[in-house]
Formats: sequence, structure tokens, C-alpha cells
Amino acid sequence: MPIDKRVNSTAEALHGVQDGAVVMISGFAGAGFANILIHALAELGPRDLTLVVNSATHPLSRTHELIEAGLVRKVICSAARGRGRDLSPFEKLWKEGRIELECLPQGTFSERIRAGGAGIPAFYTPVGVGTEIEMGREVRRFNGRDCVMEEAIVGDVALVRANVADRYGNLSFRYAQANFGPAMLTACKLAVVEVCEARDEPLPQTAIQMPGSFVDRVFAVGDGVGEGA
Amino acid sequence: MPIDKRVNSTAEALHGVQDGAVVMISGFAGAGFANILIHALAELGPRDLTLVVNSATHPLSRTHELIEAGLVRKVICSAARGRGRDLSPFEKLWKEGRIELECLPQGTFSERIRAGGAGIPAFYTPVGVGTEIEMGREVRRFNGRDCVMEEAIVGDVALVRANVADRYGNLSFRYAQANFGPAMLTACKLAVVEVCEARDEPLPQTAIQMPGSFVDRVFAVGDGVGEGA
Amino acid sequence: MTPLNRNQIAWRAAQDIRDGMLVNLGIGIPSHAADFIPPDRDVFVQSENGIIGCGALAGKAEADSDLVDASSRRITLRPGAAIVDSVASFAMIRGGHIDVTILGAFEVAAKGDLANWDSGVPDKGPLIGGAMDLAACTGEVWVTMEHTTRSGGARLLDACTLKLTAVRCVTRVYTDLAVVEVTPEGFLVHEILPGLSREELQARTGAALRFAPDCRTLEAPPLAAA
Amino acid sequence: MTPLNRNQIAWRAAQDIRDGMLVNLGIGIPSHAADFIPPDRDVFVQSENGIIGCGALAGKAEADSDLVDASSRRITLRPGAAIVDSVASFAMIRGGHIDVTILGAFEVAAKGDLANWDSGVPDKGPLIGGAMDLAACTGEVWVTMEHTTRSGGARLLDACTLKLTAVRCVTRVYTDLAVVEVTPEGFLVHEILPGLSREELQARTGAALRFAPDCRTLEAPPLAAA
Repeated sequence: MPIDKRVNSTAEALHGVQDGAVVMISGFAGAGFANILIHALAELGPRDLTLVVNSATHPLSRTHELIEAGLVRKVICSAARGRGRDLSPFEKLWKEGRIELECLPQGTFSERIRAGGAGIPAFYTPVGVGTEIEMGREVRRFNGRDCVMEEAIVGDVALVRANVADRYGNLSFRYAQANFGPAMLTACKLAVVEVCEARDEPLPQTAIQMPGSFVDRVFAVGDGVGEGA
Repeated sequence: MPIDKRVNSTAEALHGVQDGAVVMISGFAGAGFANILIHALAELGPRDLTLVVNSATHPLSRTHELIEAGLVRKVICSAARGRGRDLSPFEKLWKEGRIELECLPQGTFSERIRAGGAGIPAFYTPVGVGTEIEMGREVRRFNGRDCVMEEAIVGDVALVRANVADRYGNLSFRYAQANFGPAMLTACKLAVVEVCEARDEPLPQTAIQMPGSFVDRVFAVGDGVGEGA
Repeated sequence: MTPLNRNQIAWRAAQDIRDGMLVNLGIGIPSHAADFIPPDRDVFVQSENGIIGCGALAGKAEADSDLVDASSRRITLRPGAAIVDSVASFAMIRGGHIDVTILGAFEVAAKGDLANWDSGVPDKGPLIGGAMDLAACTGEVWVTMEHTTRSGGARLLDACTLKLTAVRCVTRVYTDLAVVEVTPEGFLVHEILPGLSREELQARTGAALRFAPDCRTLEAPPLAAA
Repeated sequence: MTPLNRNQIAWRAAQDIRDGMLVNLGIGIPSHAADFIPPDRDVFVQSENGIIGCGALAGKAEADSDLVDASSRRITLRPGAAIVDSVASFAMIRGGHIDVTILGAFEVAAKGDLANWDSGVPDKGPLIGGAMDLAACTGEVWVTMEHTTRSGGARLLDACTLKLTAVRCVTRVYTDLAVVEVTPEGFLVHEILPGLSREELQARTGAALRFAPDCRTLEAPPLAAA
């Protein structure tokens, strides 16, 4: 049967996501949030989720909908501080002890996800040595420099935003849209992408930034609607 | 001063390469050999080199010129077997005990180079467990699976072939030409690239497969002359 | 009783490639499997040098020295093909993203150990290539090979005698005489060449064989030898 | 004696960016350094989200929600800019490929320890972001900050009191009062605000200061406050 990874609804896109799932959510600094999928996941309502997301508080990401709906047990991120003095939805629940938090250096966050997708169970990095990151981690010296051991992160489902996909799931991104997306797609059992446009004809080889072999489902949301609030 | 990484001769391209250098050479299966630079390095004649090259014996790579000239002390590779029954130049010297050899699984080879460029001093991989690769390596179990620890490889100079460069050193590759090149450029102190064409005007952002910030020198050799024997 | 030729072994393995799979095909017999994948199955062939979606071998006119597979063959791309660098290619392999790899072998042990990278030829240098990564990290590792050596020695063994590629990795073996599954209890024969008795097959095998209850005859269409 | 304003601190740091450098600029004062790089120097500004070659902030007409820097500002690209994903961006940072990073800070210790990610505000969540990677792995780590807290407390200290970002990493500090090098022997002042005595500067500093033999006056052109 000719491969075609395009689906026609968010229900199809998210089919099979269960309570307790580890959900990876891409997007950084306003670019690359799969907000249609995130919103649909909040409506679907699986509980006890672990979110792997760079920021738990970015105002342009709908991650907060999952948090406000009480679906999230734990967040693994590099940023969990809302803007201004008022507490963000995440910070409120975290302060109340209702969400567990693991806050990592951003390069360790991205590399652990990459390791999860690349079959590397653990690696060493000098980042975090001498800081609170060191606590509970093995420290080992290489070439005269202390490093901490970091283990891979894997997930059940990745929600990623791209620009154009083809039927094979090949992806191209606009500008800074990729960020954590490619790594997250490799690290999750189910890789779901929302795109502006999902074409029948294959993307030219030179335009592909992420091979479709890492992508399970593609959902076209039309131009721009996935971005912003 | 406006950045311009283009050089006008192989002498300029290789300036500063010294005896004892660790030289990384890209190329795989006939694509991406920087044969003009390799040939020029053989003529320049630095001694006691360590070559980091996927194959020590590929007939389309001029790596053999460095080996035949007696410039190579050690080879780190994943393939060191010449075609047919006759011994290749590498195999002759290796049999005579005149070249040291470290033969690695190809994924471990590429990942160790990537680690060298990415600030990862060591990582674990399941590849090689239960084989002779395990000898002399630390074995550690993660998630019920034994893995070996592999350390980063770094180099002094990378010789890489690309298709088009711009004045900033940004690169695009043709088809399977990239292979080990991008990783090697990140892992070496001096990153030298030979290209068909080196443009004054910048490559469009979407055409760049390797940012110029990893490239030190670009040498244009014209169409095709760098490939093959 | 005529053993399968190499193209027929490749054909037989290719029949088990499932629709939508991402497969990696080794040098030799495995590479020919690409020619025999049933046309109703949409399959991507990955090559270690970063090609995801190898097409047919290139004709003279279209051959391009930059468009090669890991065996240095000039190829074409199938629709939807992508190309990545070696680091990403092996991240894909090591990360378990390849569904099945079909590899040649010198020996396979009853517990699934594979020896396929060093035949013990004296003087020649070693060639590991991508074999260890593929064997250790792919969910299904299928081996295609002749059932015995040229001199009649067994290749299916209790324990390999040659240097190992990876341990406990092979899931199926396709030979010129049989289709054999590697189970926790050892070799289980699913198909056997017509006219070859179970005892004769066992005699050519260096480890105990069990036979599946529904063990069938091994059949392949007539194909020219590779 | 008027301390430098934030733009002037950024200006002063920018004068030390050398031709051809690849720099990363943190949020706040550091981000303004981009505006003051001398025009004879061709510099690439990297941002953690993968932009290599950030240009000026985007005007309303050209603003694009996908073309942002790590501070969520809509930007343009300079000629020759490239964009990579987060994994590659931090491989670049961790691998030491950034020449200099300019960061804001709450505290800097005499041996180079940096505290810049947690000011100890109660209730608010943590924000590490890229600071630890940049501080730990960049060859030159420059800090721009006010010399003291709003209440006059010292920020240059024998040992940091706030949570650390990285140890032994800061190489230079640019404040509104001085330019200070971090040496193996501690803080070494290279420039001091005109009209401010060495004793006065020491009184506002929580660690012993030494003064370079050629210690100069700290000067910056008039610039509107940031």
C-alpha cells in the first residue's frame, strides 16, 4: 500500500495516547509550537502526563492548557519561570506541590533527547558541574575536566510543528521552527507533526530537513493557525 | 574586515599542518573525498600523522598516497580491507607493523567524532558488546542492556569535500557527499574544505547544510576534478 | 533437490519484508532482496551512508559519483527519498529506527550470535563497517547465506568460531536449504527444501534443529543465479 | 562621576569583540552589545535557538513569528546567516565553537564562578535556559552588570551566595564602574570610572581588587539609557 502518513483529524493524529504518557512538545521562543495538537490533547484529556518541553511557561505555547486542566504529573524542561511577578499556571501548581519538576540546562535537555533517539543510553557533559545540577549525578573526570553523567530521555509521543510535509512524512521547517522538533521525533514511539501544508508529491531531497522515516503522522492545519495565542 | 574564508592555493589551505597531526578525512563509498587536498597534503609531507578516515583502503580515495609516502603512524577507521586478495598499501604496511590500526564500528566511529565536536567527552553504546571491541573498554549496564563506553575523538585538521561554499564558509553538499564531513569539521581545530565552487554571495539560508562557523578555509577546485582517481 | 541459488535466497527473504518497512540491506545476497520485494509493499531501503530511499541501480547515463550506496554502487533515489550525514544515519541505526536489516553471515549461533565481519582470511585488514551497529541495534536481524561452507562445514552452530559481530541479535536465517527462526530455545525450522529430509538438514547444521508444527516446503520461483 | 548606563556598559563590552568572532549575547544588557560592535568588525551573533548570524530586530512589516532569537524577539538575518536545530546549536555551544559569550549576572566570584540564573525570588519557577551551557563551555565568558545591587550590595564577591551557573568560567566583567579581568589571582581592574577612587571602587566590591599597572579610565560615548 502506498505510504501516506497524512491524517485528517486531530483525533486520528493523537489516537492511542494514553494516561501516563511521556509527551514531548517542541517549540522555542515563539517558533514551532504544535498548538493545534497541544490543544487537541488537552481536550482528549489523558491524565498523569509527563511533559518534556523546553519551557513550561512560554506565553505563546498552549502547553499551559494541559497544565491548567490538571493532566500533568511532571515537567522536564529548561525554563519554568513565567513572566512578571504573578505566578504562571505551571508555577501555581508547582508551588502547591501538584506538579513535579526537573529543570535542566538547555543543552543537556536537548542532548538527552537526542541520545534517546540515537541509541545512546548515557553521556558525559561538563555542563552543570559545580552547580545544583551535580546533585544526584555521577561526576567523572575526562582530560582533566569534571563532567556529569546524563541519561537519555525517551517518550511515548512527540508533538512537533513543521512547515511543509509530504505524504512520506518528510519535513521542512521555516527559520527557527525546528529547534527541539527533529530530536523529539527520533526519541518518541509515536511521532506526530502538524504542518501548514501536507503535500501529495514528495519534497525534493534537498528541501528535506527531517526524513519521514522518523514521522508517523502528519496533520495539516493550514497557514499560520497553529502559531500564537 | 569582511569575512572571507576562501583561499587561493592548497598551500594556503594546508598552512600550519604539522608533523604528528591528527588528520580527519571525509568521504565514503566514492562520494566526498577531498582528493585535491589529500594529494596536496601528501606532497607537503608532514610525518607521523594519525588518520581518522572511514576506510583506509577505498580505491577512489587518495588516502593511500599518504600511506604509501610513509607519513602515517596510525589509522582510526571502520574499514581497512582492500579489495581482492592482493594487499592494499595500507595492509602491506600494517602487516609489517609499520602502521598502528584502530578499527571501529562505523556508528561508533562517527559518533566519537561527533562527540569530539559537540563537547561530549564520552558516551555509552550497545554496539560492540560481546565482540572484540569490548576488550579494554568499560562495560556498564543501562536499562538491562550492557553498553561500552566510548570516548570522543578530536583532530588537528579536517579535510572535507563539499559542493558549493560561500565566502562565509557555509556549505552545501551533493547527494551522499556529506557523510562524515560535517562531524569532522566540528571536531578539528582547523577545518578545511574543497568545493566545486566558492561563491562571493552568501548561500540562501535554506541551502546551507553546514554553517560556515565550523569552517576555517575553503578552496575551490572546479567541477569534478576532486573526485575519483 | 536443488538448493536455492543466491537470487532465490534473496527472493525468499524479500517475501517477508512487510508493507511500510524501513530496511537496510547488506552487501551480497541481501542487496538483491531489493529486486524481489512484492510490488504491493511500499518499502524504504536505507543505506549506511545516509540514503533513506535507495532506488534502482543507476543506468550509465544517470550515474552520479555522489549518488552512491554504502557499497559504492551508483544508484537512483526512490520518490520521497531523503539523505542525511553519517552521524544521523547511525543515530537512526543505533536508535532502532530501522525495522529490519538483512545481512550476510559466515556463522550464526543458536542463541542468535552473528559472525559476519571477519572470515579469518590471513593478512587482509579488518572490515567492520556498519555491521556491528546494524546487528546490535535493529529490531529484526535476518541473515541470508548458504547453509554450509563450500567444503560442507556447518554455518549454523551452537557457538560461533569466528569473531563476533554482535550477540543474541539474529532473528531469522534464510539459506539455500531452509528458513530458520532463532528462538530462545534455539533454531526452529519453518521451511525446508523439497526433497531434503529433516535428518539431512540436521546433518548439515552444527546445532540442534527443531521443526515448527506447520513446517512447510521452501519454494522460490526460477531465477537466474546472481 | 556618573556611572555608565546600561547601553554604555553594552557599548564598552562591544568594543572588545574582535573581528571575525562568533558571539552569543544574553538577555538584557548583553543583547544591546550587538548595536555597538564597531563597523570595521565582521561578527556573527549566535542565538541558542539555532540562528547563526542574527541581524537587526525586525521592523513591523518584516516581522515573522518563525524568525526569532532565543529571547523571543522577532529578528532579521545578516548576510551569510545559517539556521540549525537545538541539538546542533548546543553541540556548537558545548563544543566550544562560540568565541565569546556575554552574559548578565547577579554575582561573580573572584575565581570566576558565575551566578546568573536564580536571583532567589521566592515562588517563581527556575529558569536555567542556555546559561549553564554557555558559561561552562565558551572560551571567553564576559559578564555585563551593574557593579552593585540596587541596595548597594556587592556583586563581585569572594564567593557567590546565589545558586551557581558554572564555576571558574568568567574571564571579564564590565560594570557601570569598571572593567575587571578575572585572573588566577582574582579580580584585576583594567578601567575605572573617572572621578571614582580605587578605594571607593574597592568599597563597593566584595573581594580584593588589584589594579593593572596600566589601569585606565572607563569611558563611553553619551548614549540614551536602554
